[in-house]
Amino acid sequence: MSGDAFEPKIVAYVCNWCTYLGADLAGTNRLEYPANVRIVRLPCTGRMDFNLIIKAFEIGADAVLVSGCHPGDCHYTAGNYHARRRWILFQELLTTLGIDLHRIHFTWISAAEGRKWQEVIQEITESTRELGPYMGYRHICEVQK
Amino acid sequence: MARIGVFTCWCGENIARTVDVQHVAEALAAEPGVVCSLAFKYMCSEPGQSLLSRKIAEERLDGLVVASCSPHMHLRTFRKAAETAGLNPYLVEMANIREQCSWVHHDRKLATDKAIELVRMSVAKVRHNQPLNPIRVPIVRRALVIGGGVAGIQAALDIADAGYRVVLVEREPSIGGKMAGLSETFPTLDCSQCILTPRMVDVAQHPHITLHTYSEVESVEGYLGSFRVTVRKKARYVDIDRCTGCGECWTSCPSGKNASEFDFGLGRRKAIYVPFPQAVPARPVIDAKACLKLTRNRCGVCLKKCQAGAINFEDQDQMIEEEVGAIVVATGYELYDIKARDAGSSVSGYGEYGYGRYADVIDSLQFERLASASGPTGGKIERPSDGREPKTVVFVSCVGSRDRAKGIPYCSKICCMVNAKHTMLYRHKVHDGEAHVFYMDVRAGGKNYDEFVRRAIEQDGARYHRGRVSEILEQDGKLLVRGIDTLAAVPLTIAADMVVLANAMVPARGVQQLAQKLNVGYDEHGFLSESHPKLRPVETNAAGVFVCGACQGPKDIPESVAQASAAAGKVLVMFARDHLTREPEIACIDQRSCSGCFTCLQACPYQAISRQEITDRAGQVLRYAAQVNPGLCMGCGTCVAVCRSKSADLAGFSEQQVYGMVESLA
Amino acid sequence: MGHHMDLLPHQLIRLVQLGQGARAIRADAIWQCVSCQTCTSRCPQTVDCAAVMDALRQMAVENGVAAPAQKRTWTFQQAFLQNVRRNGRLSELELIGVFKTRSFADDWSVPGLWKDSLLAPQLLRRGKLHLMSEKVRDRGVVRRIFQRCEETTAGQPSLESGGSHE
Amino acid sequence: MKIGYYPGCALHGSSNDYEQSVRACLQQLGIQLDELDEWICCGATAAHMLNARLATALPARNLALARQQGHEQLLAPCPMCSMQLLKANAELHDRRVRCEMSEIVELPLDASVQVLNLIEVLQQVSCEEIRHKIAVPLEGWQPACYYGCLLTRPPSIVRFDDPEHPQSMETLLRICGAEPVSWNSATRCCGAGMTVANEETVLELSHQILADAHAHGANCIVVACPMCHVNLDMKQGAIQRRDESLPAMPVYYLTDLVGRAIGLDDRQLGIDRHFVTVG
Amino acid sequence: MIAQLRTRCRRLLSDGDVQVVIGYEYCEATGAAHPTFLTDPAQADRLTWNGACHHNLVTYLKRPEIQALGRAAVIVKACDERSLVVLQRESQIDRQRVYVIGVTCAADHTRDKETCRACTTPSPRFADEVIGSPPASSAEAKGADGQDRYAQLDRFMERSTEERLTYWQSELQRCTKCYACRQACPLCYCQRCIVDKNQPICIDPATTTKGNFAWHITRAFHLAGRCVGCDACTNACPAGIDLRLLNQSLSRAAEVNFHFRAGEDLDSAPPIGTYSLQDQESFIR
Repeated sequence: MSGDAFEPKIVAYVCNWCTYLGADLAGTNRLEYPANVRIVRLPCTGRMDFNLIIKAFEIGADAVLVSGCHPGDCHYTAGNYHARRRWILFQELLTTLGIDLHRIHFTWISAAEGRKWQEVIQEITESTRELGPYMGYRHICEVQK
Repeated sequence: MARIGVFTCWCGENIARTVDVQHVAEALAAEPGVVCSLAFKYMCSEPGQSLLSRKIAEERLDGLVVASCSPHMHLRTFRKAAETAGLNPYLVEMANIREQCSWVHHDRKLATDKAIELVRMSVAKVRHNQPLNPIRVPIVRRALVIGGGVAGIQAALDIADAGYRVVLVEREPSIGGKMAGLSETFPTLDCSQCILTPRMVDVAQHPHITLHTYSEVESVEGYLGSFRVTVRKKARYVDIDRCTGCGECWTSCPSGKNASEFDFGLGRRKAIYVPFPQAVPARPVIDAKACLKLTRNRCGVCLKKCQAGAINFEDQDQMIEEEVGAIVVATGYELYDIKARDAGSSVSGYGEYGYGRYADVIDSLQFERLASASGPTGGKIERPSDGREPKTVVFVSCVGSRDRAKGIPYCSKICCMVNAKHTMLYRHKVHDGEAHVFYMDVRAGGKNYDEFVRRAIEQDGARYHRGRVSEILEQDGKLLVRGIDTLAAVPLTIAADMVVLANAMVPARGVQQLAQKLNVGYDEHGFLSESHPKLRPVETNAAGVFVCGACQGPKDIPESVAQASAAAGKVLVMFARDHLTREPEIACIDQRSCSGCFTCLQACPYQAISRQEITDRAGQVLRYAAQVNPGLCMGCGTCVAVCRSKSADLAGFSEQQVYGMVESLA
Repeated sequence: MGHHMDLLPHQLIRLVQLGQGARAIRADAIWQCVSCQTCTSRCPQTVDCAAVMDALRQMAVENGVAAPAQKRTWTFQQAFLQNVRRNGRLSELELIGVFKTRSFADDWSVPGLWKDSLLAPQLLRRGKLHLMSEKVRDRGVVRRIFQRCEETTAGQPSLESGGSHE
Repeated sequence: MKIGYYPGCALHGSSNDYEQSVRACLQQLGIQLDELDEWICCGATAAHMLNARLATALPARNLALARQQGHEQLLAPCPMCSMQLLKANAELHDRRVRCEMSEIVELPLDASVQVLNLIEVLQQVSCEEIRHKIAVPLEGWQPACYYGCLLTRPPSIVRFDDPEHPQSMETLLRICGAEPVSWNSATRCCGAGMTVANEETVLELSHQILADAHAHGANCIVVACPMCHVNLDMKQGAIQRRDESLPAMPVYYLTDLVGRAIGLDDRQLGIDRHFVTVG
Repeated sequence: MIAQLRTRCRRLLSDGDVQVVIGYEYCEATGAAHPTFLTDPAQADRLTWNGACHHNLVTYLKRPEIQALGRAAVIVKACDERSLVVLQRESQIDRQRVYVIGVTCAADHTRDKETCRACTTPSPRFADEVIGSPPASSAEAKGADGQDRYAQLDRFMERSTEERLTYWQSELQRCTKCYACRQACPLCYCQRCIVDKNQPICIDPATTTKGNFAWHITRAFHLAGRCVGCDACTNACPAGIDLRLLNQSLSRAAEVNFHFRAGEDLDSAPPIGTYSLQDQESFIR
């Protein structure tokens, strides 16, 4: 990767018990992937507040990933189900606002899916590279009146 | 101003190869609040840890970030190290620059830059860490066992024999469960009651066991170490303390036409009855639906006959409170009900087998009663329809089991052995009788199990046909069993006198509701979920609640007993500690700003949130606010996400900490 | 029907699973099957056996290996479809006629030819026999539907994947 | 009540006595039949035996017509037809199939039309209504209710009654005062479409059914299917020729008995056109 | 009808059943109807009721100064009543402490409001008493088809993603963070609003586009599955920002995905804080 080419900033909110361990597994198996992702470890996707997605864009993220346990695997039995519900609604709001949903990714990645973690990060990084910097939200953050 | 120490680990070459650790250390030294930033070869090693504690003392650190491997790997290690050095362990954070950086990137520059950002995030987080103390939970050294079948009995006796008090709750009027009704048991053919009833008596006489029969668990509150359980003692109309069990009442009771639950409808019982002679307690109960006194206010013979004055028609359900520290669930199984129709569909299982329409088509538990010496026929094999001795009996395996179409994909595990046993029992009693078995596969894994099946075939001449029964028809007093022998590839029609269906094993009715009260998960079939199939087979995800026996999955007697002892063992491990500790990283609610919408209460997966009155000095209720029960909260943070006023927060992952991390990426 | 079949339904399914559909489609059994759907509704593995039978029959005819002994059955079904193709609705008299002559051409059995013909007058007497057959007005569309369905065999199972497990 | 009506070839052919019976009976119960214009054959056994897509396309065409002609409900008294229609309907839920098929049948398609068999239509008339319409209670009638194959099978498609132990006809006839017998062959196959092609099969299967009905003390058989009627009624002579011991067993359409109960006579119902007649 | 309303309220006050009546009053100056708060039976004649009575009076129940007066009687239209149901469901009002007088909307209440035209419930269902009877025609007059409730939203959603973003940028730039939307909303009742929380600062309090986006996203999402579509926020906004669109997109999502409509009844569980195993997750990889 050359320095001047655009490199997206990706913020990943992941749950401690499935996806975080999945990412660890990717490491243990030395599965290489782009260095663009910054992981924020949360106990559970149930803790994942929608404001955090906005916050990520405010600090200039070009894409956001939210990832947790597969349905039925939640360490806290139901956190991911609660999260899933909120995402369904939140996406709707963002669509209406004209926020580009290609910038937001939701996945279930288990502690055993190191490979999936690698693939997901590779794909998100690639697609975001193609989309380019998220000028849409950067404008919002810059434009003063 | 914070005094944070940052320790970047080489992890030998593991990190240092791709991340310029020295550079990371220097970069972080410039961070506000960071008073010392070092790189070291092995932070987890003894010298690494002593470096840590030395710096804590020298630099009077109030926050620590170790940039090395995954927190799942060593967070505990470093928190311990901090604790020994006199720093609150929860002021330690890690930055994962190995699994999530050096091991997955090759470009040294990129990896180093990322590492720096990751460590910055952790620094930003640790700025807001609060010292926390593990929550100490006292233990009530008293166990509740739910279900008085063989598993429940075993668990109760094991715990009680260890010297702890046990409360045993059984739904039926007597303990004993399904096993008490069995005739003989495979693979040894020893009499079921002969081996079970002594243990039932042990339970009754054990000084440490409180027995609540004809009772059900109404509600469960509290948490690991101290549960508050409400037990509903159903109205029995007989004072079992006064009653002497003389039998005057049931011998004189005029209403004798009632189907006996214990004999699965094959036998009759009085309106006041003891389910079976060896029942524990050996005290009668009045069937309110059948009793003439209770239904039509006539009769009352038993009342007159009873010398002990134990009969009480005014009896009411009573609620009993029990304090326990651990709970063992052993609610067992029942047979898949062919006649039951699942909501919406008009289809009931196996209409083609005529169960419920043809009197002589029975299920395997009914056959057990026919074969049992204490059964309705005194152990003679007779057809329910006309009492004649059946000369040809067909046993059908996998009725429900392994039948995806009927929604039961699993194997019930015991039926193959049960069928083999039944053919033996039948042939031993009816020497000139024919026993046929239709099976899909014979699954006889277990000590002396396959030998047992071979014996049924080779010595006792059971005729095994590999294939399913397609339908059962009634024609002039015979049951035409139409099926196929797939090995011979010939359709068969057997004119039988009786058919025995080996129905699938399903969890006892009501177990789901119980599971919800206990916060224990269950699968789509209603079997309770253990927390790890291999390594935590009797634990559940609800701390302090254990499972054993067929409520967790199809099992035979030996397995149930073994699992029961395992569960008892786990309870004793708990009771051996002088107190329990729980992670302090849990939610709390700022009641000053809580607006009391109680969305959190609804969302909490652990019912850890309750309403609390907010009163003024005069004790006047001003409003209601949410409150977290630290004993129940597991720290998932769902409440934080749904709280609109952001009054809920989660220690260890507080809003301040998380926002701090994200903002550090700006 | 089982006891008449040269290969029993479960054997047919097994052959298909083993990739030996070629043997299955030569069986008499697939033509003896009366499509009563009992197998489908009782299969514990939710295999749609009846549908498999249909698939086998189609392949048998396409590959021209339909059991000779059962020719009567499939010639009848073919005649049936051609009849519908022509009229849009079934003209029984026409069908019987065509079918008789064809099967006669196959087996030269005179009794076969006259069989049932005694029924004709009785049917007539009961007003159950229509000499004038009923036709739909727009027969063009019917023909086109047939053509379209015949030209493409997409979505039709191949010998290997004959089984249809839901 | 007005309802779409798909007669199918049989009811306009040799089984027109069935149509007569259905029309008469339903009329008496206040149900108007509105025949589908330009309906075509459902393809029956032949289609699903020989050409899967045809087996969907032919019924689909009819469903499309029904939709076009504004029928929400469509009665198909012939179980073969109703099953074929229902099967097509089920497949039309798949968007891909829907698009493909609407091209083939040259009409827009959806899965909105509700296909009903004869019994379902009778069930729409409340028991109360039937009860008070009853003129001649069917005392002494002990019918063996014969469902055959396609009324209840395959259950996943037809979703009607219990495929192994259906009782809906029994319920209706009890209302009419009859005492249906319980027997073994209610859902056995009579040989269905094999009537001409493979008579052997038909004679054998139908014989078992007739014999079983006698064995269980039935004095008539009730069907709701033209093919079953042909095989049990028209073919009964041939069956008896092989087995003299087999006494005559009248075979009625469901609507024959219900019709009688609500005061229609044999002529109106076309019962006089059956082959087997007693008394 | 108005006469009946006045006598009833006079009665309630004089009998001491309630200490304050929240109703509508005709205002000479503006020629419009305004909220009014009566504590004295003599004032009852000031009450009015007509098609111009837009305000959702339920909003005032949350005000401490009103609560201080004692038991209140409030006049509600069928649409306002929905917010009452939500408040009760969220244990914000003690139903015993409020006397609810339902008023029916006449067909001649020809109001320009889209919500009125799409309204399907002409008369309140949970009120302690209902004054006036709905004209038989009203249901049809108001076009019983709930779908066209979203006609305006549909039109808006026809724009491209970029167009929508630019639209909101220009709209929200005008926001002055006066929080009238919050004050007017019957369901914004937090003791301490999230924007007033400063540790951490979830929402930039500055009136920059950034801060305004953060605020309006939060405001709208905090009403997810709760907003009853009374449009009080939109009507209150001095900058004339059409907040309705945001609320509607969420209401519709709740209806489509969870068959839930806020304020419909007291029993059905709201979408947030609950879940179903069947919830769709096509968007989750």
